[in-house]
Amino acid sequence: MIIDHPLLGPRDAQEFTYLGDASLINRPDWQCENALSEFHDYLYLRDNPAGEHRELWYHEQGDRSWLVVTRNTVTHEILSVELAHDVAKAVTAGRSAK
Amino acid sequence: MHNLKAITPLRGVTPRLDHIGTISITEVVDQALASVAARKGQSAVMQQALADHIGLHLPEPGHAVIAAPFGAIWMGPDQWMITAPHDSHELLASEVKEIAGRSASVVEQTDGWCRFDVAGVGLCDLFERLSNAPVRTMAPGSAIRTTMEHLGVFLWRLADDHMAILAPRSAAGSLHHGLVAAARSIA
Amino acid sequence: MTQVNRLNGGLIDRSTSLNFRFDGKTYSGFQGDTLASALLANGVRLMGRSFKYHRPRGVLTAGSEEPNALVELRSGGRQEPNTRATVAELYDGLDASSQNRWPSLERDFMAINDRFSNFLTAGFYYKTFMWPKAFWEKLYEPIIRKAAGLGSLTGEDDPDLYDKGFLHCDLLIIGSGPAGLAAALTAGRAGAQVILAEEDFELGGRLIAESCTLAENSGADWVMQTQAELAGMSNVRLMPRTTVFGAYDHGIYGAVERNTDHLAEPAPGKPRQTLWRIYSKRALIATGAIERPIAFENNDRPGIMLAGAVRAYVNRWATTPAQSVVVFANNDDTHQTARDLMAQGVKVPAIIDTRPDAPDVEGTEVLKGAEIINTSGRLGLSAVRVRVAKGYTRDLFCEALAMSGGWNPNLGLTCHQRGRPVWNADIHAFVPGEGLPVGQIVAGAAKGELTTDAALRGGAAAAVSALADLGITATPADLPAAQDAPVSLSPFWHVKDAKRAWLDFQNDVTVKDVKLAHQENFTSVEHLKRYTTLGMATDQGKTSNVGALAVMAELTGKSIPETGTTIFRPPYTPVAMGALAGRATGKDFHPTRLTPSHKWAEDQGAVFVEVGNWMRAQWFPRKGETHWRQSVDREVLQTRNSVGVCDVTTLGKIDVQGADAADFLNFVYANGFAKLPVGKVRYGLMLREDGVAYDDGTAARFAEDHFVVTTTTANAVLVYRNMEFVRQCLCPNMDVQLISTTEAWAQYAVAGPNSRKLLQKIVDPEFDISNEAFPFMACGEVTVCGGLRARLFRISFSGELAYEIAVPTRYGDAMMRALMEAGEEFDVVPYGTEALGVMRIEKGHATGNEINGTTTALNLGLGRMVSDKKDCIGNVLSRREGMNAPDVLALVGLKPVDAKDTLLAGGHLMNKTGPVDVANDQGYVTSAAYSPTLQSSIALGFVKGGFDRNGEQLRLVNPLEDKEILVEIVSAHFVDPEGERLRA
Amino acid sequence: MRYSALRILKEALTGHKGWTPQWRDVAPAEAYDYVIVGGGGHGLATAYYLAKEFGAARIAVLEKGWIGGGNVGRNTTIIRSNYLLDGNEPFYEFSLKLWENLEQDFNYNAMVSQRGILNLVHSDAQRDAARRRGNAMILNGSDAELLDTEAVRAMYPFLNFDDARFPIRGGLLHRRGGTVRHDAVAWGYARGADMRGVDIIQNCEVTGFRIENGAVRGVETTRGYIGAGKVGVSVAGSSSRVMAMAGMRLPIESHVLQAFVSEGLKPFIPGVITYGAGHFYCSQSDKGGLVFGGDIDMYNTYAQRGNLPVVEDVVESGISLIPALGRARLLRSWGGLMDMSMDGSPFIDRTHIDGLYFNGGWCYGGFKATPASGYCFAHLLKTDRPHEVATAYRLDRFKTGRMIDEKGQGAQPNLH
Repeated sequence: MIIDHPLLGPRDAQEFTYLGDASLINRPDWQCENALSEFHDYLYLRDNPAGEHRELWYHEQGDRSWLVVTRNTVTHEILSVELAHDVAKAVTAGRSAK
Repeated sequence: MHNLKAITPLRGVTPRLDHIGTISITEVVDQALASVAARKGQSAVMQQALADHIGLHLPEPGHAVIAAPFGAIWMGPDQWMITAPHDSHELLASEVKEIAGRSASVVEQTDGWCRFDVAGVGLCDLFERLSNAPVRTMAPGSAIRTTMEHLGVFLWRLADDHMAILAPRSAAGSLHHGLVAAARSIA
Repeated sequence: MTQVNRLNGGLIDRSTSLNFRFDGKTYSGFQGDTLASALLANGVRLMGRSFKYHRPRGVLTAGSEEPNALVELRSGGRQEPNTRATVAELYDGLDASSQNRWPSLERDFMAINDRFSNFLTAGFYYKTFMWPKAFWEKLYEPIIRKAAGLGSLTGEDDPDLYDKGFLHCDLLIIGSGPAGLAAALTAGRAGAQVILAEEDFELGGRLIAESCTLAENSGADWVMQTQAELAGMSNVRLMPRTTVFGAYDHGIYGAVERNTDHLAEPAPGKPRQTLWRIYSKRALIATGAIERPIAFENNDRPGIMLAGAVRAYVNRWATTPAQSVVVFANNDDTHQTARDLMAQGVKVPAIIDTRPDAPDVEGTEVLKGAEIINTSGRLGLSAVRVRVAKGYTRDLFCEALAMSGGWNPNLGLTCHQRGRPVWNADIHAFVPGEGLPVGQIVAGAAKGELTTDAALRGGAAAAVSALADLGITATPADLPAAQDAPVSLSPFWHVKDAKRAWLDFQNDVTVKDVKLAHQENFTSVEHLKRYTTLGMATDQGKTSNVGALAVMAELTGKSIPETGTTIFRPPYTPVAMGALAGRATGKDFHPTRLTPSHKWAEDQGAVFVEVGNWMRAQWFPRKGETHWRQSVDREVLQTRNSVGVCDVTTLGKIDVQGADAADFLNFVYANGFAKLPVGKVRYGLMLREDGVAYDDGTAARFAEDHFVVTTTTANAVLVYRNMEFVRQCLCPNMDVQLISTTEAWAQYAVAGPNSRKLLQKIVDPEFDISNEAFPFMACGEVTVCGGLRARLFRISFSGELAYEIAVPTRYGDAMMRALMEAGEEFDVVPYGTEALGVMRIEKGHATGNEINGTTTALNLGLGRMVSDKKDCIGNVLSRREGMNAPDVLALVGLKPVDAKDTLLAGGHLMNKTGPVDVANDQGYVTSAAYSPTLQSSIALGFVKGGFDRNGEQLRLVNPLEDKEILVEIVSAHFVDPEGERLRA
Repeated sequence: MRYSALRILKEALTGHKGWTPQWRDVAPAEAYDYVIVGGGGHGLATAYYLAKEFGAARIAVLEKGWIGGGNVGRNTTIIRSNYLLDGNEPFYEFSLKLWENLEQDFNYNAMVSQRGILNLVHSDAQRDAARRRGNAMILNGSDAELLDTEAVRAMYPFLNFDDARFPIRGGLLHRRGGTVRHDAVAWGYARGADMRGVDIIQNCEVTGFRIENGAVRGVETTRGYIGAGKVGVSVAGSSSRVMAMAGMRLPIESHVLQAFVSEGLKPFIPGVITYGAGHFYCSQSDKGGLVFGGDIDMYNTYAQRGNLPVVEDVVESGISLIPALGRARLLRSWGGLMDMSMDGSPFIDRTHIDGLYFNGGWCYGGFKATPASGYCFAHLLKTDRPHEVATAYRLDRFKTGRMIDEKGQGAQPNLH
């Protein structure tokens, strides 16, 4: 596979390490009421869709960026690639806005 | 002055040089390295400081620049590797820190890496047997961090027939072995 | 022996005669021959035996789809089983043997199977060999295994080298027949980056196999002229002898180039083959078509060949399979075979055409509406029996038969990403359908454009449209006029009522087997394949799948497309495994990482051990020591008594800087780091988010905003990756910067009561490292040996007064030598990983054996380190009930009740009484060593509820090695439990 | 029809006219007591044991394509009982014992061949781990032997002993492990179930569950609604998709595992070898092909195909271990969808919906588990209690912190 890195352009997926669902960015609040249950769902449950999947890839043999890649798990077509750092900043911004 | 004698990444007293066919492979030891990573929100300040003090304009992603005696390779978002000759700039990290001040995190990287300079007309034939970098379209001044021989490396195109490779120093022997084997294959 | 079947003309180089051997007999051929063409030229028809019935077989095809003519090529470590004689290039001295026969190809004992074929029907083995139960493994299976298989490996190491490489292009063209060449010309002239890959050693495809003309020239002449133009373009890379075997995601194709298979052996340093990973923006499949046989009684005898193959042998290789050749077909195209043969003076007794309205051919008789109902000839064809239209039979004597049931587009590469072919009723064949790999297009015969003219123009047009996608303007190359007669074919798959008519030649699948599969409800194509083994042979059913599908369609009363399609998986043709491995084998399997003191350690005669990719000194034998334990015991005792030095560079080092560096580490580690003073080091434990212990190490604070973290050797990469995840994904607003410095610093542990004295000789005097100025867990930047920058940490893994000193790696060798020299007065010893391990067990430090991915801080006795006053990775889920039950495993020390006994890691612990079983299992031993300090075997282990069981005796059982001893639970801190030494 | 040598003889002499379908093609009935979703090895085995061992009737197996087309038809055919943890090893030992009597039990030669499995070790730490595992196996009634380098050499002289990056320092031998003709397992169970009245319905895809008042009533399918007393889902790589129709999210990700076969070769590798320093394991089929595999492709996928880097990685490992393989050719590769669970261990459990049961999370170990999985799932479906060897395979084990993590990799499915 080839991942179109937002900064570097197309790079062989072999340079990357795969982690899993991008929802791993949305780590629950450790002090929330159902922390145990929230963390259980966060860490263990997956949508695991057949189709579009937002997922985390780490450019380990490259620039060490974590990326959020939206990829179709049936065709492997890659629909978008973002820097996970940007995605995470948006998530935290959303959180503090609440 | 201390009395400790350095050895090369290939564990020699002097750097190694190989000629195989049209290809020459040179172990380069006269190189000091320091990484600079901008502190949060300080990238512009840091870049300005380096430009002002040593005339080094940090390159875009995927590129490297030279402002002799310094050079810089893009490493990652807001992170670069600065190079300079070791003999004259052994304390490069301190020099850079001095310039960047609180705008950057600076880390000595000199001996984290080995460097081999490969030159010769068969350069592209050689590198297309070693890495997925598009070596035939890779212009001088590009620098790609990728894998080669199962190692994470920087490929820095210095000229059409000249490539520098930076790789983890501990694996210099394996890298050199791979370069030599590929050179023999195309010789 | 003379080349009795050699004709005039052809594309062979008659000035270069080559000698070769087959089954011990010497023959000669010419440069440009394949093994198959040369054997045919020499009058050899029998080349192999089939898989199941061991039927005599000759060559069926002239290409990589060959099912029959498989040989063992070369010998010794280079012996290459199952080599298709049709693609093996002849070289002087080539030595090949037939295979899957005993004792000889002519007389094969296993041909007895053919006599019993009526019992050995599809799937017969699923229905028998079950009684008595033990007989399957002891009797039946060994016999079956011995009879099965094809060629053999010698078991000797393959001596050849293989390369791997990477190519990039705008347009990858696969196949150099008319479509491929026209596309290459078009794209090449437009300036695109083009790769033209051809599996053959000559470009041209059918153009060099047919007697066709392109405008005024022969096809071969046009190929030569085109090849010359392409070779002159710097943007075009011609790659003959290159098989593109797989279409992978996002335009990546796998290809193998056979660099030196056409030579007796590669020159030194040169690869046998190269695996290319081709990154293409667009890929054109121009792989042509594969002819299909007709199934009829005994249609598998040597001499029975595909008609297109016969034409290739005649026109390209100037070889006829025999002096008398009958033709059998259901289409016009094949009649050319007779013309080509007759033009060379070969007798063609008749053309048998299944169509009542077949055209006539000058010079021979066309038996219209006829079919072959049987053949004869034990080791080679001698006659065919024909049922003519009127119903009576006629025998025709001939030594070869050229047959054709039509052509199937060669669409393997279009299926590699689950693309499903669709049926084209005009040409009665499957053509590429939907779901092609992204960026892939098809042209020429592979697309069903079966005339030369259509292929040429289709190839050019495909190149134009592919390049247009990339923004490159191209105009179709000017192309010569060529044959453009429409396909005239009437589907004909098998002659009815045949008793044994082969569909899959190699695996011996006949029409009858398909009928049986249908009868037993294996009607789905996939069931059919699996039950009968159809298409599972080395040719992957290239000549057989569609025919079998047609037979099944007849049986089910459905159309062929309703019955199913056949798809193909990579690789397109079998790929030498050596090529897939490249140079990463043997000692080069993984890179080797050497520590800064490696050279010095080698000088000392150290014994090294693999630790991940690192080589580390395991121990340093001294003269007179005959057993490793002597060396290790000495290293331990001398370190504990005086001072020892160990290279610990392999531990991961991560530089953490930034205004939020302390908060960051506070989050990454289970224990607190926010308040660690500058100039101090703290032990840290990292958890995974699931609350299980992950890694441990130290973090040294060099400034308010600067830490240096160490990790275990094994987890250096993982911890760095995880810290980047936390930095970028979980804490994106923190000001933190990370970089690995593992290799930048040579780091040595200097341990033992004399370590300070030794280091005082090394560290420059302006730095006070006395206990008061530089106490336990201090760190700082110093200079050594007269001014070299260094880092000093007062940390201890051994439990002794100890330091770690780090200098830039290039000085690591000199530093080690300096330490040894300075330590001479203390009788300093270097110690290796074994002594390191012994001392850490004596001290009760957990390592990878204990932090094994299933144990928690609580299990490790570090439960109190997990702060509940702050957020950190893993603390929430570490509170789950199952991980906090009263009887959770606890890390304990163990020693034998009888001091002479030896503890082994991996033994299980049982209560002192009661049965030895799972219910009674109390835990296991993780690490064990002989402690020279305690003069006893000692161990660490996990015991259920072990924190409260000090002093209890357990049985350490090891049924695997039939051992059982009595052990006592003790504190894991065998040496200096109060930690007085390390603070001294 | 009972299969035997005599039967073959008789049929051969009478033109093979008497062979009947090995299972019937039937149209779905209106309702069943038990509907098993998934006509793979596990689903067919479940139906077989439900009918044969638990006296259940009115059973249907629904298969969206053709039976045996999932992982039972695309694996590397290995059976073994060499697990470390108490949650697993009794189950796999039970499975191995079922394998040992399977062919006589269902009257089909699945070529169960206990050729022995050798797991190589390359370091002291690996030997310690092998010892712990071997002891756990023996304590659970399985078999294990710890071999030194010389004993390994005697068994497999062609392994790389002299030029290895990671030298072989011994191995853990499990003699009762071996291989089975994988397709025959599906067919044998199908035939056995069919003979006991089970309806096997191919080309019948489940498109939804009918759930009323917290209890399942039946399934919607491409061939219409089918009522059901109890529904057991056994769909491996499709687990998340199917259970999502019941509103469930699972601790499972779907990944692809590639497997490979070489061209046919005369007998070369007698048993099963697993490399301890790279991703490679290998055996040789009765037909002569070397059957081998390595690691998964690492990314979530529902495509039954993999990519080239993994092929290279597996073959690099293979040739590093067996240098003679360089001249053998890779004939075919394929990919199977793996229901990779969060701790690498499976689930055989009830769900929060009455009458809906789930069997999945087999990672790449599902084939060897087939008989026990079917047996234990049948037990659960019939009795509503887990079988004694499958009590740990609960869906809520991550809530309670009772993971069964053989590899110690934590909640990252692609590392198991």
